[in-house]
Amino acid sequence: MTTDFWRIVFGRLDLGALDFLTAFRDPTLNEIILSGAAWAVILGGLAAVVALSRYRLWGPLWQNYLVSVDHKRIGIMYIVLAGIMLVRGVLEGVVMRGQQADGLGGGFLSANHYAQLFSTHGTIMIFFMAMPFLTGLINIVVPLQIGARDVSFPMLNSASLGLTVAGAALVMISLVVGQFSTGGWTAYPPYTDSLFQPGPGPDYWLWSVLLAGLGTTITGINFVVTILRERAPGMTLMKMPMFTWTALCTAILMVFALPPVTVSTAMLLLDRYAGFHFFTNALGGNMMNYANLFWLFGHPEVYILILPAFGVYSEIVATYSGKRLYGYGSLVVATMSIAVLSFTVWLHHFFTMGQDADMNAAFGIATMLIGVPTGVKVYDWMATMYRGRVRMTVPMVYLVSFMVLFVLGGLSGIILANPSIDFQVHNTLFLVAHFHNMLIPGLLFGMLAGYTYWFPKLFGFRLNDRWGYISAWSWVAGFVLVFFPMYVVGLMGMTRRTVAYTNPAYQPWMILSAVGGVVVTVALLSLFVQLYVSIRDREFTRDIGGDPWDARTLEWATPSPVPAYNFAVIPHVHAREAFAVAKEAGLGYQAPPAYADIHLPGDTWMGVILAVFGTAFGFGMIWYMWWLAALSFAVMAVAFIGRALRGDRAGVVIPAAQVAAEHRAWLAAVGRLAPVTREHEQDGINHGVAAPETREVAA
Amino acid sequence: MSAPQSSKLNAQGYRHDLRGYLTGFGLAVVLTVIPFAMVAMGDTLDRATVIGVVAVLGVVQLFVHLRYFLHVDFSPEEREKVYLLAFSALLLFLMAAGTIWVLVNMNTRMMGMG
Amino acid sequence: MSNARPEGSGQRTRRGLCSHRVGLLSVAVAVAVAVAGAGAAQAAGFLSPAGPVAVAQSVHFWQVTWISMIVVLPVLVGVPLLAWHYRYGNARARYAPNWDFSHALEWVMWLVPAAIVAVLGVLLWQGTHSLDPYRPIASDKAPLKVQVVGLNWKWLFIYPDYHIATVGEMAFPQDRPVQIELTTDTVMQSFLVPALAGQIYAMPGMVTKLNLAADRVGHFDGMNTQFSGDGFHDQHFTAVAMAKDDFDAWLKAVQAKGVALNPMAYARLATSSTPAEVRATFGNPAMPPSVTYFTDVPTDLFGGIVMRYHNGHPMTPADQPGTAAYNTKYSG
Amino acid sequence: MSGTSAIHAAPGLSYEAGHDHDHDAAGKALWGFWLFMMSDLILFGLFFATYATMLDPMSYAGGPTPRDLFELPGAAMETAVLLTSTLTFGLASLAVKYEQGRGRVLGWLGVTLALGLVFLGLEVREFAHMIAIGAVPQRSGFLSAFFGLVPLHGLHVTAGAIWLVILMVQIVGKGIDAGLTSRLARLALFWHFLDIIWIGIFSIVYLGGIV
Repeated sequence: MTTDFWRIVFGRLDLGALDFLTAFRDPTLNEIILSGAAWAVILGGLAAVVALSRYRLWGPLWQNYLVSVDHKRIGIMYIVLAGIMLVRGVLEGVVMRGQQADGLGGGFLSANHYAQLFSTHGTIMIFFMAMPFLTGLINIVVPLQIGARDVSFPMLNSASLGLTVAGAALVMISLVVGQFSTGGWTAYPPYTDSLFQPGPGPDYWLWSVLLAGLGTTITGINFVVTILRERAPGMTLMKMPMFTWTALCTAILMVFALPPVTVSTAMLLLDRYAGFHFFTNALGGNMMNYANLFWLFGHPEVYILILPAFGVYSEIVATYSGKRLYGYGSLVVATMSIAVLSFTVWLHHFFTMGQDADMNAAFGIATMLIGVPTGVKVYDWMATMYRGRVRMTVPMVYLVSFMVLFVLGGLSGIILANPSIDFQVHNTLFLVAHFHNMLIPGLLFGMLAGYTYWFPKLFGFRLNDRWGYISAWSWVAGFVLVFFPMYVVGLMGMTRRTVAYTNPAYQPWMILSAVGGVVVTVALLSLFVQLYVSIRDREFTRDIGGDPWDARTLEWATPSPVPAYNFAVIPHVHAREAFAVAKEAGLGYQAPPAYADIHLPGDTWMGVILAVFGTAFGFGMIWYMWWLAALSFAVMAVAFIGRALRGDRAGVVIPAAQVAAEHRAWLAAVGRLAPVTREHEQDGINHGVAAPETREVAA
Repeated sequence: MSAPQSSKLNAQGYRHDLRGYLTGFGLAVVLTVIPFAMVAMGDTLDRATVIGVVAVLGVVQLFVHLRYFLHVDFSPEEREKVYLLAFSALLLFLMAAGTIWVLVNMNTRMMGMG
Repeated sequence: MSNARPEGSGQRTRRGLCSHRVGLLSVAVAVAVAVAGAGAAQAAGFLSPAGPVAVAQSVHFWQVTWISMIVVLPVLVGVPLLAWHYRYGNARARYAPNWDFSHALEWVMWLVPAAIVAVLGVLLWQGTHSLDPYRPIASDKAPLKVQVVGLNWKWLFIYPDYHIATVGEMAFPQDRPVQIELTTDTVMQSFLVPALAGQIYAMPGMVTKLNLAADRVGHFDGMNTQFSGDGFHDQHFTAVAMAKDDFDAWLKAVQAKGVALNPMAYARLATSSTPAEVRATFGNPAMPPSVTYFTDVPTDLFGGIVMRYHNGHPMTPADQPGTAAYNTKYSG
Repeated sequence: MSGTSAIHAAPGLSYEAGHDHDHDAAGKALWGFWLFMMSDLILFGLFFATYATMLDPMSYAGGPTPRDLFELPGAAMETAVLLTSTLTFGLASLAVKYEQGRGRVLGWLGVTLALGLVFLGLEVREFAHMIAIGAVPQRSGFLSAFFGLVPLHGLHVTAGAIWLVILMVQIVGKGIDAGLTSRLARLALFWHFLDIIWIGIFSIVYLGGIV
């Protein structure tokens, strides 16, 4: 009787699932790492709660962030999430490097623990680091670049964040309660079927990805409409900044590429929970369809990740070369072709499944075709530097390293696009090196460059350059050390996902790779030191004028930090790189003829509700606590229906007089500041007003 | 969605719009009844022909619905929507036809034994 | 912290130079790794091929690499040069802030990569067709048939014409094509012998094919590359290419030393175990380490394993090799 | 965007007096909804494609085939009901557009809701019959694909019906204002869209299965 009761309350959850306790019984290094991670999550969470209470920050956090619909605040929350997950993902990567350095015939991790590590590492880095980072950056930058007050659907923006947080929360909870999937970030059945993995691991993966995927779909819809409908008057599509173009293409990809993964996860869930036979071994299931559906999503996903970084690079290369972006039209066409072509190559992720040569060749050639527009982009950035005045600032370090490393990744990509060669290096560390080579320089460097570039716009001071350089070069050096050896052992035939190996020839390379892991850790730490030092020294790097880099697009025509309403008066746009053109004409800082009241959308609880009850819903489903799942689902449904019945909440009105006062005060401050040449860009006298320096100079 | 100018125009507009819906409905009924009837006739018709007709009429009916119920046309205001539909149709084709192509190919190549 | 922080001109260059040295260092490391790596990779894997398929693959690999250099090298060389020559403050560099388009450059940027892709596309098309794993290898000798079954965590090699099977070792005569059919009796796996040919997936209820051959005698590492659980890293075997006479002797040795692979033995073999554990369970001192020989293999063993997934009955955990329930039931 | 030549003469950017231009909220919402439907269309497309690849003996796994399961009268009935409901929703939209009064709008919406519920009833009856004769989704890959696709459409219709009820409650309570007109326009889109999906279902699943 009582056991039945507890079974209903706790589902299949029992004390055995709390494996952070096992280290006390079985203190091996493997268990200590496993439990240590769980304790880090528990204690980290507690520390955050204590700190927030101690400094009485719950109120401001709630008011200014959690219920806010301000796109900048939502963007910051996305990036904070990405930062937390980046720490976990990098540390997991470093532990894996350590294991393989020691993996000749053994090592210190159990096979199961290692499998969990590569599964969570991939899932986290793709879905909960990269996606939130780029979504956050798009959130922050796009409305500013197009001269909008906010996104088209502010409430849905908050809802997207809530769903993403719920997915991330489930992955974090899996460290403490039960275990994560061991099926990799792709979760191929039948390995992940209930037959082989009856435990909660694959369910953690499925619900995290499903929730985050729904959030991403909504984000995509939101930004397509925002970019197509909220642009300032005069900003035609062909006057949009490149970052906005890439954001548009990424948003379109989000709308169309997420459904396949929603379908594949939904089908796998039906297989696991209801005994369906979509992908099972027997009774007519077809696991090949899972690979097909997953990569129908997975390949466009790569471009969802990489296009915004391309956008960042396009912005910074023009700004730090003091020059117009070369080949705007070319870049737009290249971006769009990449977006469409990305839907035609998914089969190259499973060339080795047994389909015929015609099909493999067709998809192989389609894959190589993507190299053409991608190459054009790199050449366009080089042409932008040509006859420019290049300042090797921190974002430029990322850009230059990216260009060099990315073409090497592209080379390995062309190699992999050949089915006959892919047969040899598929599933080896060569492949692992390849996609890290695309994603670390191609995504992470771009995001970090964007973070450095736009940081002053949000917070009103620049990031410390010294620690920025240390971090950037450590990322570059660490990346090279970690992943170049993987190309080598991959060609030698070392498979991915192997906890140990017997071939002694692999070990020196794996040790080199582990050294790289240490350098990457330094890079990660330097980012946090940089943040600390920058906050400490913020008075020296104060950005008052709002234009610390002599930049070119609309977002730099605003004060730093940007007010909640973004623009005092929405500008009319008459040119590409409108702010640069206006500055050249001496019209960078104009007083508008009149000010008007500004309407801003009201707060919403939707994000918080979805984050909390989405997590609870997923947790209930994973542990078969049906009551919890049903209750949480009901709460979310009621929240949506309630909002539909009640209509939109009243927004906030900022009176014209207040806007005028703030804007005039800023214009006056800009007038008082001494314009700074690029010579002193990184010095204490740069307070965000740039001296005009764009006269043509012959050699 | 501006309010109609006068009740006379209003009545005219209403009749025009109503005719649109009824035309769409009529066409949809015809386009539904024909394939059902052909299938109902059973073995008297060639199977491939019936499948072809069902497919073609299904696509025609899709356009009827888009035109008369979803009011999609080629006017300038609707151009964006047409682009969206065309793009979606392209991706739908790539994914759905691609899935069938890939899996049929693989299924046949996984069968061969001996 | 003092308020007097070092500010002023000259900062950029000092700071820049100091930390950019790290960048140069990482470039040096990269080059060193690339050179050493190219050497090391040549010594193992498919870049030191031992059969016609792998030879063609390694040739193709280098062709693609060198042809791609036409588009890669300009970036590797050009980016550092541009960043250096057009650095801020270089009085000798021209500055054209409003130059943003050139028709000639545009043609080069699009057409050169497109032409390279066209050339590579032709190579790709030919390579993909000639190296289709299903395509038999041309030879005047009749191919040796081997049926491969993936199990947790070993490959079972069935020689249907000889009614023998092995675990941990796949032997075959050199210069004679080997025609392989693959399936698994657990989760999805992928079969690879880098020195001989590329990999192909093996899936339950399905049959895939792979053709390979060896030009020389030797021992080559073979493996599963698709993660399949805790013992995945032990799922290796040795592919042994032998002279014809040696192979005949090997066949006799297996017949003589092997144990019978009856249904009971197969059920036990299919439980989760590594090649070494299989040897410990079934083997005898006459067999090489980590290698097990089986005889009296039923003719329809392979077909039966495949068809078990098509008999219209649900697969219970206790009947499905690779599950915990199956291991409990059959490993006693 | 009414740009005049005077504005274009200004370099880069300029500010006009009192022009915080008001964007069309209903239009944006409708656009967003179109995007959502296209995303949903891909979702359905992949369920359709999966279903199509499951139409072979391997996926029947010795269980019932489409010919054993589907019959024309049931499918015809469901089609007739759903098709009629799309017309009645159109009439409701017209009643809103031409301001024919709350009663008429509610009337047509009520008829649409009733038809939607009849459709769901017919579908549930069909599924119950299939389950009763052992054609459960756990029987074969083909049946899994069927029960993935057709009930997914049914779930959409259910969601549409719930939404319809909510809007009817709002009409009764608050009357028909701009916000409600916009929401009705989106629901109309959704309802017509579901009918288009149904064309695919009756053509591919039922007619394709029986022929």
